[in-house]
Amino acid sequence: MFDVVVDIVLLTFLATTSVAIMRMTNLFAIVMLFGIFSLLSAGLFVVMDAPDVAFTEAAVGAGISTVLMLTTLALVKRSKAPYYDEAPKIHTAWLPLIVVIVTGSALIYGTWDIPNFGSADAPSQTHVARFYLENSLPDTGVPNTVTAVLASYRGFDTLGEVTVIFTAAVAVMLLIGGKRPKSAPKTEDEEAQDEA
Amino acid sequence: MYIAASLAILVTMGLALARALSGPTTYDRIAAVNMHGTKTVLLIAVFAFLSGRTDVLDIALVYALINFIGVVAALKLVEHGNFHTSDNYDGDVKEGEPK
Amino acid sequence: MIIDILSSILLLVGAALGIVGGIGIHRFPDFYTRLHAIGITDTLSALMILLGLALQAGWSIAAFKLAMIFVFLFFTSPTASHALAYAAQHSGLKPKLDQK
Amino acid sequence: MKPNLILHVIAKFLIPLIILFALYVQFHGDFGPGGGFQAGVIFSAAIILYSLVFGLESGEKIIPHHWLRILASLGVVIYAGVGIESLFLGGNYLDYTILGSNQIAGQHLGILLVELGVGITVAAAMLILFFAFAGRGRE
Amino acid sequence: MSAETLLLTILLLPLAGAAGIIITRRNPDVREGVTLLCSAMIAVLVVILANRFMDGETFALTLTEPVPGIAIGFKIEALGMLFALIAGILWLVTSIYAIGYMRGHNEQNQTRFFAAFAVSIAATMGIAFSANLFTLFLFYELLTLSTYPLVTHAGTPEAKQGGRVYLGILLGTSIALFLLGILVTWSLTGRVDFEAGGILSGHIDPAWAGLLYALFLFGIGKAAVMPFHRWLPAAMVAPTPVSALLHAVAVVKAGVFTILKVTIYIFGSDFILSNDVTGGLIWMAAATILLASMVAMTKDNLKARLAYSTVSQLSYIVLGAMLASKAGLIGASMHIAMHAFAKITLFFAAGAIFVAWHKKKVSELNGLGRAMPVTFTAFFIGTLSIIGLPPFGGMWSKWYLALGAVETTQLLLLAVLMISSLLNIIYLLPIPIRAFFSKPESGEHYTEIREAPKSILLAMIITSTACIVLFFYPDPFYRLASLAVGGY
Amino acid sequence: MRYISFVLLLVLFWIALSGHFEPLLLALGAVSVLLTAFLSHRMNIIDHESYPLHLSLKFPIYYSYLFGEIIKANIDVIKRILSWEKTPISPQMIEIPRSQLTDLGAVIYANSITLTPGTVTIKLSEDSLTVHALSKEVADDLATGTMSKEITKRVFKE
Amino acid sequence: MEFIIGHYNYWVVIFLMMVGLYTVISRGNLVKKIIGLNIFQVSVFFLYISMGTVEGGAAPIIAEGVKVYSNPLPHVLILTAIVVGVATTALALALVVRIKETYGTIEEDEIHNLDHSL
Amino acid sequence: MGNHISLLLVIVPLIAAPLVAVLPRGRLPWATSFVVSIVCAVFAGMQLWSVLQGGVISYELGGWAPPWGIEYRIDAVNAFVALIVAVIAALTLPYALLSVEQEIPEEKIPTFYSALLLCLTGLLGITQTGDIFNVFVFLEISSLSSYALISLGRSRQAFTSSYQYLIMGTIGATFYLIGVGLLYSQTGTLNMQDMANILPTVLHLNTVITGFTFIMVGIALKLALFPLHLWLPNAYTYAPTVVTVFLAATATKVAVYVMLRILFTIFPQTFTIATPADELFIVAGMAGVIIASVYAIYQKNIKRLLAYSSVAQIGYMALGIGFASTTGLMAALIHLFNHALMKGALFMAIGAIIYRIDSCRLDQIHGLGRAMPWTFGAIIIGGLSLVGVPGTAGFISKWYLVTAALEQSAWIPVAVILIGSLLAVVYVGKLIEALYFKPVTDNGKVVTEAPLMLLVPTWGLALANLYFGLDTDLTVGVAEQAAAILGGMKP
Ligand code: NA
Ligand code: NA
Repeated sequence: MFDVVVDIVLLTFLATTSVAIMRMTNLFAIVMLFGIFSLLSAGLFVVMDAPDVAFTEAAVGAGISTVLMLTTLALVKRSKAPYYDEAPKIHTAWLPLIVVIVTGSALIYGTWDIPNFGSADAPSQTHVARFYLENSLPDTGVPNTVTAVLASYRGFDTLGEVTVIFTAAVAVMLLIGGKRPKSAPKTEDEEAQDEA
Repeated sequence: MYIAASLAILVTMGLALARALSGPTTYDRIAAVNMHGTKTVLLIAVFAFLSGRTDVLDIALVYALINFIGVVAALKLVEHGNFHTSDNYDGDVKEGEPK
Repeated sequence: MIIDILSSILLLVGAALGIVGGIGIHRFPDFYTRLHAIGITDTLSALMILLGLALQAGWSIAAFKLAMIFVFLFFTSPTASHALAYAAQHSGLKPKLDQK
Repeated sequence: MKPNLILHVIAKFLIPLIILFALYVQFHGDFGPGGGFQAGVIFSAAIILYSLVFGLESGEKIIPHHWLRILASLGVVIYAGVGIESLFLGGNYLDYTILGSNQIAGQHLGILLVELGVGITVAAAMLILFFAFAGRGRE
Repeated sequence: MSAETLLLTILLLPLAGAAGIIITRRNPDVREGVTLLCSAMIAVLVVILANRFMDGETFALTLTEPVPGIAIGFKIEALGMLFALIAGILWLVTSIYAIGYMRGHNEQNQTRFFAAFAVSIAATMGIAFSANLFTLFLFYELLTLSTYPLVTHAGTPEAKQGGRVYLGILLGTSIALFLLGILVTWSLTGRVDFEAGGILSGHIDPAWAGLLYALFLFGIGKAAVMPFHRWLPAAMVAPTPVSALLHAVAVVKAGVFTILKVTIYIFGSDFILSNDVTGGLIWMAAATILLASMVAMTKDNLKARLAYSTVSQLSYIVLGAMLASKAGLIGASMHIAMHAFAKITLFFAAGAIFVAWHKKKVSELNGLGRAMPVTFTAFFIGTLSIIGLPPFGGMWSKWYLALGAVETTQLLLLAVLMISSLLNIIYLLPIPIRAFFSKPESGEHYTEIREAPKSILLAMIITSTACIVLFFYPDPFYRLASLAVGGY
Repeated sequence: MRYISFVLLLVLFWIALSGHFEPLLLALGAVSVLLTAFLSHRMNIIDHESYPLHLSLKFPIYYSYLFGEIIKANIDVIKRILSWEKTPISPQMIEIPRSQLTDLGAVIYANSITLTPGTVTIKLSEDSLTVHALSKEVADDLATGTMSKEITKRVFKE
Repeated sequence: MEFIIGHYNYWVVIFLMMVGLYTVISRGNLVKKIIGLNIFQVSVFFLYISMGTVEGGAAPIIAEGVKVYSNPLPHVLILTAIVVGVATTALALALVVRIKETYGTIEEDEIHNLDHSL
Repeated sequence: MGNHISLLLVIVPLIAAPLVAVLPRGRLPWATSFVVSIVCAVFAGMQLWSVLQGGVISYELGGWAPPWGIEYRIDAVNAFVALIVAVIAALTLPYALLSVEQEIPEEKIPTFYSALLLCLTGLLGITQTGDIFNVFVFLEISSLSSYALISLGRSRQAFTSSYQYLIMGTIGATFYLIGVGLLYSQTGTLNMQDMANILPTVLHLNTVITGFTFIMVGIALKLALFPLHLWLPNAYTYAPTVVTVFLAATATKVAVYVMLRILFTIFPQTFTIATPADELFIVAGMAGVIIASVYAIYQKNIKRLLAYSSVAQIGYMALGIGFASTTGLMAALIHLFNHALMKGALFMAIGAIIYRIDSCRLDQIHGLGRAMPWTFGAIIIGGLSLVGVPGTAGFISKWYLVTAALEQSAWIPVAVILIGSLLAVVYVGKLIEALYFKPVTDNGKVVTEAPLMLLVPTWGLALANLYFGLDTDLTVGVAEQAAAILGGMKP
């Protein structure tokens, strides 16, 4: 029960943070709040008994992502103060609002008959998952079932995951690796007219 | 006891979050964010003992580390505006050995 | 037994200090004064909680890790506070000063 | 005030410990939370901290850029290579059982190796990312 | 040479010719040599093939079958042979004419012109010998595409506009309607082969057959049944030899030929007659005959007048096809030939007038007959053949068409044919009469004879003579037409 | 010598973290320690600054002093926060002389001020520190320079 | 009531998702959109982990005396998803840097006014 | 080797990618990639052959039996798609040599080829796997590399296009992830086959229906199914030529494949037909065909013109899927293959023009057809195929599509397909008119025919358009088997 209370409180914090991020305009503050968001998420993952996920989210979301965002801010800030402020919006976004409402409603509809949070007899707990919990130690000798599944049963996914990270490195090297080019890429401004 | 401590920390986190949201200045927010991060570390630490799994402390450690690096990075950004100029000799304080 | 009591006291007082700091950041009138409130939560509160836990852990890996956590927090928080204050002043945020 | 000095001192003290902590996470993923991925990130965090405190140039000198490229590639190749090794030994791809004298030993070795691959690639890739962003804007 | 080889040679020779034309583009004399040689060989080969066919030799050849029931294949049958014969012979004549015309006119891009011309003939031959609707459709589209550069040859804005209309209507109708018709046929019967007696009988609800026939009738835009006739006058921006061959023979005849094929070999005339498939549609053809003639009367531009005349004449053939009676079909088939020879003569003459005197309008021709006696004599012969007066070939086809109308007791249609002939007289006959008998307009003095270049004259003489010869000796075409009709 | 002590420290750290004594993990630990040492060497961070052995005995003394200050300051600020009336604060911005001879000393001074609730160093320049203080009392107390003297006395005095 | 509590988690998660999604798809600052994307993705992580949570369960690290564990499979999947997320974020930020370098702005509206490409 | 071929098809490029990234500059990275692409094509061919002979291949990765481990499960459907991807790669790479040297800065070339191989890895990985989550991982590998590759285009819009694609692609992938999660919550498995066995018992649940919807929307985004296509025209227009060629011919095809798998393997066909999914596909397909074709007509940039045409072609595939019959699926699969041929040929030919004149604007290419007759020829063939002229591959696809529509007496789709062809006539006509019939713009540049390295692959694809328009044993034969496996329900 205590878990549930912490869970609910942290979720509420998360919701509040996310709304704040959505409404703020100062990018620096947004990035800092995003760091909080990630830390809170990681805390929640701990409470939900997912320490590996918490570990990763803390290191990646709050750590690497935030640092990368800060380095980006250094490169994209305005030349005049206020350095990190977003420009005011020109219009109200009705279409996105509709999309979001529709999507959200669909999800609520979809989770209507999903097994209750924490229920142990849900299909997701009884089929493959039970096999892992029962067999990972005898099969692999690894007590941490997450590691066993990650590296062995679903090791191929993890190979894909490493490849994804490698891809990101390749992509970023292609984009901003090396020194900045002396001349900006050619801009075919006339191509702008194609849009019309 | 752990539960009481956890709840108290949660309350503190809530207060910090409230300040982070209400501002009014950016600096209020960042300060609140930092406080919030510290409290999260403590929460995890307490939680590790509450659940009896002290290996979760690794996570708290990582949190603290990440918080540290995050603050250093934010500081670097605020002070230099970039990440490549070295601050060894341009500050008010000279680096040096104690005489 | 004594250790348990001591650790409980440390934990609860530490946590309570956190709340006090939290109240402080809402009672104090401006950014600079709030920094002082945050200072409480960052120093004494954290220290007491971690110490309380360490007492529970005894001489173990856990205690060592708690010590490491403390080291991180102890050096990060003032650095952050100072950096923020510097940046705030630098950007022209005026403190509300006592006129007496 | 610039907190350089205190930062320098603290950073110099902490960085070796962070690196060692990363390696600890790397090799103890079997028993607790963590593994190659988290280890790689923490390792890179140590170097990032170094670069933030001691300047980007110094950070880049620790592991030269072409070595980062090679390491990022190496991790993937180690991982995929373990799979190829299983093929050569007559098993299916990534079947670690065949790598050791018995199933547990084989699985253990396989997991250790692939986690190592993950750790290397992640650490190198994260550093590539950081250096690319942080170094952008130097003329 | 076996019949297969012969046929493949006829199909491939023009393509080889096109390649040869491109290769020899640097030397116009050699290039024209290639054109002439190629067209002469085709003419000879087609005649040989026709003879062997009439001797009873026949065959079928399937190249590939990409979709079950959908093959690329060829077959010789009477109607196709007739069409091939006309096209083969007239290509030779037109080639002779075109060389004179293009040189006399110093046209640009002659290589492209002759190459595209050759490809068009290959496409026409492909249409003629198709063993099924699919193959026919393939070559039908190839013909459209290969003639597009010819239509837009001049490169002027009007030419391009004309080309767009041409391409738009022909591709549009063929893809949207014709192809759909083929698809429906295939989905009903599982095949699209041309077969004596048709393939649809028993597979389609007769009530819907009319609709399917309409898909073909309008889908085959080359037949120029109103309201899809606009491409034909638009295509008159093309150089005259193009108009001559393609819009008196190859393209338009490919259209009506296809309608005949569909009528005879897909629907089957028994099926059409017994179920009155074409009952309502036939009036579209009748209306086209009359309306186009009326429009023709209003046109001062000579080629435009001829173009509308063609629209009208094509619907004779369509009408004959839709009558679906023996006489009607024979008349329609023969009209392909008769109209081809007559109309090409008229176009040749129009081109000659343009080359020699740069005149395009009917109203400018007063008295010109004195300067161009040969040209206007040929024009006169062509006119009379179109009107259907003896002793010219045109009489036979009109005769059988009328017979068809009588046979099916469609007396109203007979009236249409009669009225139309009257209209023909009104809009065509005044042209030679003005030329010979009216006074030249002020400022014009036709004191000397100035005809077009000799090759043009030669071509005109050949075709106009043919108009007469075909009155006395229509046998080859008649035999082929009745063979086609007798097939059921 | 420094390297040996450094490696020893790392070994202890590893064992403290790991707690596993299987041969494989010990071997991996050895490799890890060596790799860490190698990288630290490359970073040139094994020096007297990171492991200021020459000050190592003096820091604990100073920090125990500081710790007392922190507790005192905490109590003071807590009182102000929890006071019933309108928060009894009188924020001040004061400049105090730097008075430390060395940079390290100045840094430690500034940091200590910040660590003590009620005062935050805002700026450190060549000859002075700008400090924000929560109350007049704290400001006055700081202005006496006691802490500065303590640093000089406990850390740098030979 | 049990239904409400049992699903509370999902509903907050859905709310988070929608806040993230809205931030992504409504026009604005390119960096902020990326942060929105991150929030969106993290919320999906919660969806997965919520499915794997078992009342009274422990982290899926096999230990003596522990009977009930939470489901390890969603954890594994989400570890992969987190990695994918950071990879995407890095790439997106790199793009934003290049956009800033060539357009001089990272506001969607302003870029749209420049050459209609967003 | 045996079954390992199915695995090596993915692993060979996966290992090659990091190796290529560290190769020195020069032509070695290209050569390595080229060899890899050939190897993949050969493997893909062998795999298809073996599937056609011996039925389904199941490969247990890690030696763990499904559903515990990840399984590769290959039948005629994915073997066919894998072959398309691999063959296009093998044709793109020889083409890439010169084009890349011209368009990509020298120091980035090894990394570029690495990214290209990663993209290939991702696409092949998606087609091979029998695990619904593994699809997501490889989808991301291909997507991330695509974003990077697209951003390498030389105008600044390349960055914004890539960003736009990234945002929409990531939303799509996340939707997919949500869907997979919801399905997992009710089935407890990730193995496609296993899920297919379990799903029929839980089909009535909201969770399952929503999961299905989210997966569909997510894939539709990656697929650029109208009206979720907004990223595609920009991405194809501003990407480097080689990237456009490769992606246009492969990426959306793989997305279609995933769609088919979900709709017809994982979910029972009855479910697909019972929900409005099939009707929505038909509506979206029709709208895509018409609207995108009309857009194509008004484009002044050739690449963009072809890109809009791609959106229209995706509409045709959606129609085939929407008919949910054997013939419809056959049509979709055949068009999958044929569209790869035609768009490959066209983009390659356009690339040859760009290689010579450094522009792809319609008003810059006037009269070039005469200077570059071979390139022009390939464009004509590709264009005719796009229109669906008989004798070309495009005709075969449309034929089956219309047949599928006629089977269900769906007259409106029939009309739309034919109108779509007409609109294609117009935009292809515009292209050909500009290339051949407009007078050359005299800008002092002497344009010559493209180099052989560009022409040979271009013509390889152009001739394939003709060959597969006449001999359909491979396409129709395999598509028939594949459609039977997917098992359309309506006759
Ligand atoms: Na302080
Ligand atoms: Na339905």
